[in-house]
Amino acid sequence: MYNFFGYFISVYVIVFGLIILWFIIQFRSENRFLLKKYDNDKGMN
Amino acid sequence: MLSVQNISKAFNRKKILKNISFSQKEGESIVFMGRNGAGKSTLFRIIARLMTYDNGSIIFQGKNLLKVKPIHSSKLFYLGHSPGMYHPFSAIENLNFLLSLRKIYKDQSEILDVLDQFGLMESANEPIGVYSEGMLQRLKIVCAQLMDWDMILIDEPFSNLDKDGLDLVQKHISFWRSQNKTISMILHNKNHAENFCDRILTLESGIIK
Amino acid sequence: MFLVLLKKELFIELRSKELILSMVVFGIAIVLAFSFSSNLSRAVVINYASGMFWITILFVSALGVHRSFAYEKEYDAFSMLVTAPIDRGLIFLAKWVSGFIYLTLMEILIIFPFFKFLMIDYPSNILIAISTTLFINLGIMAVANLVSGIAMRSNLSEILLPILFFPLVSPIIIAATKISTSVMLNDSYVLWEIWVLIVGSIIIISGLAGYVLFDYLVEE
Amino acid sequence: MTNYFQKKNNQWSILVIIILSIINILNIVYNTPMVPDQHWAQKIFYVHVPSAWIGFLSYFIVMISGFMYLTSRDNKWDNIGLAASEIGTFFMALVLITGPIWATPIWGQPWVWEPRLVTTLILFLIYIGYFMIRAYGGYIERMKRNAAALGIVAFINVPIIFLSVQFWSPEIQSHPQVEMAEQPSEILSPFIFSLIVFTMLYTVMIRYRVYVINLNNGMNEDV
Repeated sequence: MYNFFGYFISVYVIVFGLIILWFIIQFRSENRFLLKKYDNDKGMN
Repeated sequence: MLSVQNISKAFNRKKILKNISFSQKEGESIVFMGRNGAGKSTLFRIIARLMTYDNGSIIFQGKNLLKVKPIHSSKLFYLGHSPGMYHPFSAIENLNFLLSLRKIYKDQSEILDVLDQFGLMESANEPIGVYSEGMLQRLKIVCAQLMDWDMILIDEPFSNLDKDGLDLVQKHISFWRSQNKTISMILHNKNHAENFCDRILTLESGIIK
Repeated sequence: MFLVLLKKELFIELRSKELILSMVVFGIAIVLAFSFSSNLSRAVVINYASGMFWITILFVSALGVHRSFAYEKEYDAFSMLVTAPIDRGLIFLAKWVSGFIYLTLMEILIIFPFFKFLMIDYPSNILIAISTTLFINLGIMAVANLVSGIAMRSNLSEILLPILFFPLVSPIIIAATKISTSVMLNDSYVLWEIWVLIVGSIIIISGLAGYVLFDYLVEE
Repeated sequence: MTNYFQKKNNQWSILVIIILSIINILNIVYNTPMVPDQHWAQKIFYVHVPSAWIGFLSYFIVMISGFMYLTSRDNKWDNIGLAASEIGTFFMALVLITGPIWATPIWGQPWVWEPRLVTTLILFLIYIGYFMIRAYGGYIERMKRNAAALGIVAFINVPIIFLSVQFWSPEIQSHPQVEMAEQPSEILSPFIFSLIVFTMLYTVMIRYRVYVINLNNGMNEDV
């Protein structure tokens, strides 16, 4: 009954894993920019 | 003749030209001065439609150059730093090609005697790859002399010219001015600029003073 | 006006003959490489012949189109061309047709060694073979000029051109190999008629795209 | 310049997407029929085809934004083009990874010259060139114009690439679900649902990416 289950699981893990990874990368790069911007603004005034 | 309204241009997000605006009447000649990197050549290349610009508008002879087909800027001629010709071609072939590009048909004798005036006669048939910088500069002025234009943009007309080359070019420029043609040039030394133009505009880090 | 530009393109080549020589030498080198590597039986070589031929043409056209744009960069000749009061699409058309002429010239010089080295006999009806090859040349050159228009002004154009050119030209290469094999085995037209339509649609689409986009690509 | 997810409606959208995706996965696992000889491998189809659909959709958006940028010179369009091309290439990579995994159980060998897969591969290669142009295209304003032009050229070639590859390999037994219409309804409805969920996910991703790009550009501008 459960043959090819391995393929099924691996595909779903890859697809949804990478999508979550993508969100994490965006979140971190967003924070990096906000941090840098905060230093700029702080340095400015 | 030409009115430029708040042109601005940025390279790699660094603003080179910040809202440049000026206008030029028929027959008036203007010299642009400013230190290197102030954006003078960029402004000329933008007016000549060689380079795009971020915003603003350029009205030449009543037509907005951005909106209209290139055919309408046929009376505007631009001479840049580099000769803008093909190195395998000889001087005559280059001139013939550029003349036929603008649908001007001059017979060979007229081209030859203008070349003769500039002392380029003996090397007229050699490919311009072997020309020296000074000869290329003279060739550019020959090209300007042969074309029919109402307005010309010259980028440093007097660069790397020898003594009599300088007199020749100055003679021609004053000849053009007497013919009531509008000229705008980029120059670096003051006294040259004085006796060649009605107005001097200095470009300082993207703004006209 | 288009003829003036075309005359310039052809004269510039007559003057320096750089383009044709480098294309022919490069083509012959590839054919030699094929002939050395293919000491197989003639039967195998027959159905690979069209693939080998079109690979040679592919590399040579990439080299050729890069050379023809290199002329414009010397002495910034392109600036005088761009500031002239002509429609910029014409520059693309002139480049396209002159590239097509050079590629055909190069093929004429390559055909003889190609068939001799690989010991293949000529296709029976020469006329169809020639007309299809010319038709495919037109398609390859359309894509080549469009891509070099995009990659020409960037400072890494030598590397960018092949990277952009080969994926975009892959449908033509599939069509070309199919047409050439069926011409060699002289199948009936209806069998490979679809491929001629595909190459035709590529020519129309790349030509139009080039003509329209060149206005934006050419400005500095 | 707050965080993208501090705004109220963005939080709602990401929550809705997470819930819908979970429902989607449960729906696929539980109430889709077990095709006799393919068993679980057939269920990869519910993820593989939507991501291919999103890849082509985002390349279409790249073409539209390229065209708009060339005509209106407005930076907003270029940001959308960049975001769409990145996400499109991300999903195309997903398709190229899951394709062979799916092909091994069904056809026995990983890479099969199936028209859709080959079109995806060619487009993926073109977009590698696209990102090369974005990296080495000279100064930023000109690079954006070249990239927009390439975006347009890439998408108008999609039908040609697909057609030429389609006729090239007719003898290969075609994609199992190529005739979308005749699929039994209990396969079709979860597929449509998964397609909708993926498209909504895509809109959230592209809005988020555009926000980050603006942040990045905004940050450079002040420098």
